[in-house]
Amino acid sequence: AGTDDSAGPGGGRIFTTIDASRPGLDASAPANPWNPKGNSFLGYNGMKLAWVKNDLTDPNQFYPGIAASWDIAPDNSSITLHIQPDAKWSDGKPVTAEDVRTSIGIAYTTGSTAFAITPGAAGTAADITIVNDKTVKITQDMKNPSVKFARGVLDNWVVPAHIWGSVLPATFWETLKTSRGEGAAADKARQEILAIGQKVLAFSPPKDVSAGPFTLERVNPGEALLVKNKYFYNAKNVAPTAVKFLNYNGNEQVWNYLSAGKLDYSGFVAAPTDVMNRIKKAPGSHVITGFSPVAVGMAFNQSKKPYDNVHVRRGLAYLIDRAQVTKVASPDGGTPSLTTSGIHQVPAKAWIGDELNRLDPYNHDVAKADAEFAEAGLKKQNGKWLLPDGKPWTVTMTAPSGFSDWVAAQENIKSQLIDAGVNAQVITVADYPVYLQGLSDGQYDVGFWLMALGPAPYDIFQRLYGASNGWTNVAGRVTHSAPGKGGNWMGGPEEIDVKGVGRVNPGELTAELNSASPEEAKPIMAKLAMASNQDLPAIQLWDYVNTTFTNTSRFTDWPPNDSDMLRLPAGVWMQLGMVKVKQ
Amino acid sequence: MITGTGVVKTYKQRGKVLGAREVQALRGVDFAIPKGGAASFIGESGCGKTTLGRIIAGLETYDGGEVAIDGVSMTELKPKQRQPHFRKIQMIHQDPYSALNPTRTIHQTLYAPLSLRAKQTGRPASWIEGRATEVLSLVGLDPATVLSRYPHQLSGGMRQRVVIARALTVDPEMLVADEAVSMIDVSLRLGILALLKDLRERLGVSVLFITHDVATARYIGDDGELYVIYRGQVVERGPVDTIIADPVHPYTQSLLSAIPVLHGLEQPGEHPVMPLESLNESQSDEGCLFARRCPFRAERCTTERPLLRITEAAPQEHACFYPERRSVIARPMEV
Amino acid sequence: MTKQAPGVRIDGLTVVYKTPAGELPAVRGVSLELPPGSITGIVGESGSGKSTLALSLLNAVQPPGRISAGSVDIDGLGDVVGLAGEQLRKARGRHIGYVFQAAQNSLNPLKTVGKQLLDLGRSHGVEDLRGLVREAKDLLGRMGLDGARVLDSHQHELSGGMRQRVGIMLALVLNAHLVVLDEPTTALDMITQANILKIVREVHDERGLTTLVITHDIGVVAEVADRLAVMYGGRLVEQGPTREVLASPEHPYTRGLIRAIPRLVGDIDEAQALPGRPPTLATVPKRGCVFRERCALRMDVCDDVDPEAILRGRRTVACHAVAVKEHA
Amino acid sequence: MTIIARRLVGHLARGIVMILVVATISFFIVRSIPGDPVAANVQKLIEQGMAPQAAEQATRVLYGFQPSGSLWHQYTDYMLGLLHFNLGQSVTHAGAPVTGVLLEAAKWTVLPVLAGTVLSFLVGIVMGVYAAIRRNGKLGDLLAISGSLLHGVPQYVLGLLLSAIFATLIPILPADGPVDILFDPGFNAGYLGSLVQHAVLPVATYALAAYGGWILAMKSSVVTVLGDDFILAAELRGMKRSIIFRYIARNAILPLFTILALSLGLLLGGAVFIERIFNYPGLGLLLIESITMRDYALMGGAFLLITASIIVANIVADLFYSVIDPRVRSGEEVSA
Amino acid sequence: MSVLLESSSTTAAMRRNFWSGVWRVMRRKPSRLVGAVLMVGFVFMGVFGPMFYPDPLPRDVNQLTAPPSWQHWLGTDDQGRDVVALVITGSRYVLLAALVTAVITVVLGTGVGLYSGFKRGRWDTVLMRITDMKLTIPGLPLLLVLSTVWKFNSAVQMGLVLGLLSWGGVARAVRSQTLSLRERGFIEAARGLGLPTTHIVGKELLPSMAPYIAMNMLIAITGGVYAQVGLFFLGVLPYESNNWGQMLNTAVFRSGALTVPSGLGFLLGPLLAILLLTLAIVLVVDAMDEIFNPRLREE
Ligand SMILES: Nc1ncnc2c1ncn2[C@@H]1O[C@H](COP(=O)(O)OP(=O)(O)OP(=O)(O)O)[C@@H](O)[C@H]1O
Ligand SMILES: Nc1ncnc2c1ncn2[C@@H]1O[C@H](COP(=O)(O)OP(=O)(O)OP(=O)(O)O)[C@@H](O)[C@H]1O
Ligand SMILES: [Mg+2]
Ligand SMILES: [Mg+2]
Ligand code: NI
Repeated sequence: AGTDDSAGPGGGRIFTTIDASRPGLDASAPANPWNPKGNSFLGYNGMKLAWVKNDLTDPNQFYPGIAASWDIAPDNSSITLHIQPDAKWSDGKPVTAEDVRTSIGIAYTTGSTAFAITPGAAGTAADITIVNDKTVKITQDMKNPSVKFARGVLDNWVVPAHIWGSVLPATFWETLKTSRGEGAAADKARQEILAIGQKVLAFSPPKDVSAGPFTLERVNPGEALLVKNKYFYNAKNVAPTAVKFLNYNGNEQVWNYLSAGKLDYSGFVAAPTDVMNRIKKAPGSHVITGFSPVAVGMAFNQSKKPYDNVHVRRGLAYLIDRAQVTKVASPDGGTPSLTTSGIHQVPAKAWIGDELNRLDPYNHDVAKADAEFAEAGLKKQNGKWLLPDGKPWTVTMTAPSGFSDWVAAQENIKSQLIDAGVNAQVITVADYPVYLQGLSDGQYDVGFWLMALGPAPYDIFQRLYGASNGWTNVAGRVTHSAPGKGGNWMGGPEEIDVKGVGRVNPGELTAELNSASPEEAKPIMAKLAMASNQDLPAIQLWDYVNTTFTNTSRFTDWPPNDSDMLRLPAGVWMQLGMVKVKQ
Repeated sequence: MITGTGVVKTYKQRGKVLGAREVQALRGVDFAIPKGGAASFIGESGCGKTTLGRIIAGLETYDGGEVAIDGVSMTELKPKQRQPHFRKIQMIHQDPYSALNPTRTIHQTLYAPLSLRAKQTGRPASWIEGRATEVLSLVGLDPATVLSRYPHQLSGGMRQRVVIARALTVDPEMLVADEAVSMIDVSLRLGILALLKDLRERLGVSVLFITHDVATARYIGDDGELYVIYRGQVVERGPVDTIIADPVHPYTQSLLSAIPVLHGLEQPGEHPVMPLESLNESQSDEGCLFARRCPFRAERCTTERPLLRITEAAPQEHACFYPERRSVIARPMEV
Repeated sequence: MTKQAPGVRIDGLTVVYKTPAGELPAVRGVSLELPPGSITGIVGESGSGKSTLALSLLNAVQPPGRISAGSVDIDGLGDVVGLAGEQLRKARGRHIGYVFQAAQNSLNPLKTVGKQLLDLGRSHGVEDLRGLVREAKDLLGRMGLDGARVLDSHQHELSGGMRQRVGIMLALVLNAHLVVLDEPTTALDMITQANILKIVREVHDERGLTTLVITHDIGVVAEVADRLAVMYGGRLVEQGPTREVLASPEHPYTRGLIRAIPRLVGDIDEAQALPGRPPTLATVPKRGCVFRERCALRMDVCDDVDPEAILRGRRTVACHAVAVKEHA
Repeated sequence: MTIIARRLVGHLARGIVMILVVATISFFIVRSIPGDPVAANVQKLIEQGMAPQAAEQATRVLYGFQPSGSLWHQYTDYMLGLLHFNLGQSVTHAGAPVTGVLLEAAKWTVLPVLAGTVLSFLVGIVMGVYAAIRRNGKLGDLLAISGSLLHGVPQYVLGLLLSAIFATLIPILPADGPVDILFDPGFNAGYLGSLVQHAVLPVATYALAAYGGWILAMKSSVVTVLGDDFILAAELRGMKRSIIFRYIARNAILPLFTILALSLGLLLGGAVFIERIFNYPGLGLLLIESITMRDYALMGGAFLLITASIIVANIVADLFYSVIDPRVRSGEEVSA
Repeated sequence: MSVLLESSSTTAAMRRNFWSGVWRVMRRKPSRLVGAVLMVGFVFMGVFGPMFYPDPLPRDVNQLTAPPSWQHWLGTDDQGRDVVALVITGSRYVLLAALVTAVITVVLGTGVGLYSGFKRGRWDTVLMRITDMKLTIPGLPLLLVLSTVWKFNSAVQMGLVLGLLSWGGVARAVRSQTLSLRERGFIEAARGLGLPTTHIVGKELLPSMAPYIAMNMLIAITGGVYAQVGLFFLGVLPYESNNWGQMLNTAVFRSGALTVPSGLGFLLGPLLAILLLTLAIVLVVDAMDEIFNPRLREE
């Protein structure tokens, strides 16, 4: 902000960045990683056991964090952690197994994938044992196992027990055990744990004590300053002496920072083409791209006519030029989806191999669209498509007004559809909470929906064949609720007759993925991909691209394109010894 | 005939918060103005003349006592029912500049009440135009030139005549003229006074004239009654000329003494009376209201309030324990 | 300290106002002499130019008006029309006291009278401010007020009569010997008016002033003034010793005016209103006698020739008819 | 003095009633907001890769800060809390008391608003006097028209223009928060300088937006006072120009002080745009954030604080008026 | 009858006088003429503007957020549509909502103010308390909070809500005008003559306040425009049709108009529209001020 960035504490290099996952710094928030506004910055002063690699298909690939190494049982039933031997807190105390156990206890109170007290959750831990001062073993509850167990364990914060221990009452572990049972006592125990969770969220350590490469020095509503932790185990390889986080409330501010060359690094922030070009023109500016395991789809409420008819959905798929949509809405943050298989195009090959080529790509083709519409019984009159009963048909798309790329995409689709004789309109709703409520209340005909969440195969398809489409998986048992009930707003059929496969229940298939090994998963993924591409519960529009902004004016040695650490923040890169001061 | 007995009016001035101040504007006033008669209220500023006039014209409510029009008591009637009675009494405002709506022509100004009147009396609409010309002629204006004008195109005297004409549209039995000439050029004042007197004589309209200039009161009619009002109380009441010639209340005497003497034409009265202090609303209400300012006050005056009555001292009613005739007014010089 | 009451000679004074219809005279060719130590009264109806004339005495005609011709020669000051800037400012207040037409509102509502008195003193470089305050209290006391209390009051705490007396005090406290009172009693009731007039008379005598009283009420002039001047349509139509003018008015307007005053005694029908209405700035005839429209003695010459003011003994009259009678 | 005290008591009583009413209104409005923040948070966590059940638990912990129970019960709790200045717990600022979050934000709103208002008030008043004196000239006309235009143009238009010019086209001024973190907070030149530098754009916008109103108000006030008799009277008494000027100024500014206090209150509410455009972390930004995050307690609190400050500004304005205007002081009604 | 005739002909003459007075006022400062022309332009734009363009507007996917050019005077938006066309087609929503706002503001404000000032007494107190309350609650924050509850689906609804929120000022002003007119003798005289309340209010009070109300209406229109454009700009409101505020929002927060000069045209479009509208109304109000000024009537 207008001052010489090289002058600062220690006189060394200050690394300037933003926290791309959270807009709006809160000067009064504690250095507490569980607090949603907490001034704990992932990879800088917020340390995790390990750092998840951005793998195309394997969710259990990590870079070491507090855990230097780990042994995962072949059946995923347990994981043994080995703490970095030299790891120390920023007050000089060593990081011990007790710290890890306390952190896991805290994770239980606030809920995390491996440490949840909700009965029936998949892939949760059953037991934590301290093997020795630097080793901890965690076993999975095999009643409802998940292939993501190791990830659920390693992807957790670690905080010093000597500071945070007080938030857990002495009887905590007893209570936890009780909560695993059934009946009133368990309910009460769970309530108690939730109450502790609230205390955890509000807990404010008097001073930030971190095992990460930096600790929080001070923060004001505009910026946060972190200084190097000299006790960090790899401190000598951490180049910056301090890190400055800039506040932002909207993307446009990040664009301004980037095009002024202010940021040394920023995570993905969507930007229109012109802005992107300007950012690229800033001295030293670089854009690194890589895999981002998300896609966006245009999802249908199949309880509403005519979207219950698969030919209507297919006709729309043929009509929409996805390349154009992507160009307008997310030119640098996405690539048009190749198929609408429900899988991101990058890992798709790895999952389903050559099957991919056999899927209909739904290339823009008006003739095919007309044929599909005709088959669905729609009628064309005066160049306008009408419903089978002759009533006018308007494709009404809804989006939350803050999601500008979705709105832009829908505007473009609207124009495309109108050009092709399908009346269309876009309605925005105030914000995401309203949007979600509207969706689950079945108010909208067509909405946008994130899908293909990688890398775990279950995550990929649960967006299409999970709770939103009627299937829930509690304690390993899959149940299906009728359209309009239990969060089922998509209202798809419970079974689909997939050409060349036969009738499948996609929800049950998806649930199987939860515990399937990669080899077991592949054929299931293929079936589901075919089912999605044929039945089209959603038209996959574009697959996101992870775009990272860096600047080489002050620091160099950034990861290359498609690196598997691109989705991790630069703080992690630094602790791993990357990122050097420019000579 | 309009009569009042013991009319009381108290203004509550609401303070912004808790404090409320009460102003006794009228403290039990009796009056009677016969059909075709005349009466004048005189008194210092703030003594309650306007308030009484407005009560008589039905524009203000009263808190006690009784007002009756042609024998009908107004107190028991609902506001809506009072209206037809009060129609008979029309007010002529002091300020002819604000008494006419600047956005309406004289024609429009007269048309509205006339059409109302036509409806009430079942006259045809054609009557209205004729009547408009008529009332204007009555007040000495030329209808042809005045009707289409806006008020700002008329002089003060003309406006006041229009105001009177407007009052005449509803066939009033009484006109209440509140300082009706004080804002009119000196040379024209007498014209308005003469007009009022003329209307009295020709139409039999009674006139209530409110003023602080005693001399003008004479010009409404020598058969008129004069009410001298002080702090909400009538202190002297009787035929105009009697009171002017022989006032007995010291307050009346002060008022008359204060009239400037036209040196060269007149010689001052022999015993002019000058009050001791100036009027102060917050003075105590005990005893005679005028006692503090009265040069002739005695012990009794500060403890007991004199009532309005006739004593052997004078033929007119007066509210003074020690009435005494004093020659206060200026007399024309004998040439 | 005591100065001689100054004499004032107004000569051929014309004051014009700029209006959309061009510059129109509100005061035209007025010549008037205020003898030292006298009280002169000017009467005239609304719009006849009285205030304008009064303001000219201080060279204080407000824009869009200006003095276009004539002079106002005051003893000890010279021709006021030629004064400007500091000289003029110092003359106001020090030499000429002015009591405002709407004296009711002539005080700063936010300051006490005392503070405004001090402001006045400082404006005129009075060093002995204590003395000034003493003088003010003295003056107020003589007018029947409690000086200390009044000086401590704000305008809204004073009654109309009190404000008027404060106005007079402020006009006199700097020892001015020429005092102009513009409508000193308008908006006051009879008793207060009588009081104020009495005070004016007394103060005038005590302090040896030259006083100019302006009013539309002949009664007021008759009560206090030694000399009387009658204005009509911006012209001075008649002037002379009060008693003489009242007893035998010569100008038809003066006569009409006196006849239009309601009287306490005598025959009611003797009083009569003047026909017609007073002119306004726009309707004042540009040529000829300003009064001719309402004049009973109108002659042909009145239409074209402005009657000159003719000195007759101690009186002047500007009327063709009177002149004719005189010569005849 | 007693009159001022009485006014104070009356105002306070009315102010408190008003605040209670507003609190009630805002409580019920906020409760009737559609959209399920709980579901939204669960979705968000799932989209970030958390297991659905874990996401539910995490959300439950987060929303445990929200009051529960029947609406009436919540309402009474809320009102009782209000008596202790307790506005509940924020969700986005998990567990932090709303009061604390608000106070932190309030200082960043109050400072620039105050600076901008005072600046525009001073400049506007001087220009207003000028416009009044020159009201028949070209310059006065120009001042008046530009004043009306500025008075008319909404804040965000000015803010956007200033931002486009000074932060984008010629980037000489920052638009990114209140102060540079590198400076130690405290009374040192660097910190204060940075504070001022960052405040330039928002303050300038406040000032520009308000300036038009001041010039117009001052002009008409001066014109009114100039027509008052006491000014001419003072002139005729030969008062010094400087004294007369003081008379005019004091009488003309007096009615503006009321507007000043009121506008301070209103500006607090209007801060939303400017803070959003210049990323100034004040109440307005907080309000928007609380709305998009469905942070009920925070939303209600921010709204209540803004309203309460307006009420307080009203009271202060009136009391101030009573102190400086002797007519009010002595109990006479003056229509301001 | 002759009198009637004469009176109506003089009314016509008065009217002619009025228009010539208007013309004189306009001519005295040419800027006012500009204001009037702009005003007419905006009305035309709101009423007929959208008819000149196809729905949907043509788009050029090769020119997204393009800078101004001969083809697109203010460039294009993020969908490749012409900004000028967007401003013109978007004006209908904005102006319609503002008009509804103004009408409601003025009707409600005048109604409440008149009633309160004319009836006095208890109702006056109650109404004024409510008005005070309304005036105290800050509009924008309330709108922000309300925006989460209400759906401003159409321009009319938008205007309705804004109108319901903004009548307080007018009510106060009209009340004080009514109170001061009440003190004028002619209202009292009308009451004394027994003229019905409808006459007094409709024929005596309202015409005297008409210019004032008209000016308030114009000012309320600008207020309506600002509020809704502001809300859309902040992005807290859903929208269904294109309008200036949503353009501003997209320009700033999506197209980077404050970051890249190429988007500046997109930003300037709605900004210019608002500025010109403000200017038009300021100038027209300035002219009205003089036209209805009694001083002028006296001439
Ligand atoms: N509306 C009112 N509210 C409160 N007090 C009032 C009101 N009207 C009159 N008063 C008070 O009642 C008293 C009598 O007033 P009123 O107007 O009747 O006097 P007046 O004799 O007509 O005086 P003036 O000669 O000045 O017209 C005064 O003290 C006045 O202050
Ligand atoms: N500022 C002005 N602009 C134009 N004309 C003016 C102005 N001031 C006064 N006049 C006109 O000059 C004439 C004389 O005004 P002046 O005030 O001297 O009259 P006056 O005799 O004092 O009347 P009044 O008794 O009403 O005070 C009037 O016709 C008046 O309309
Ligand atoms: Mg009266
Ligand atoms: Mg005068
Ligand atoms: Ni304003």
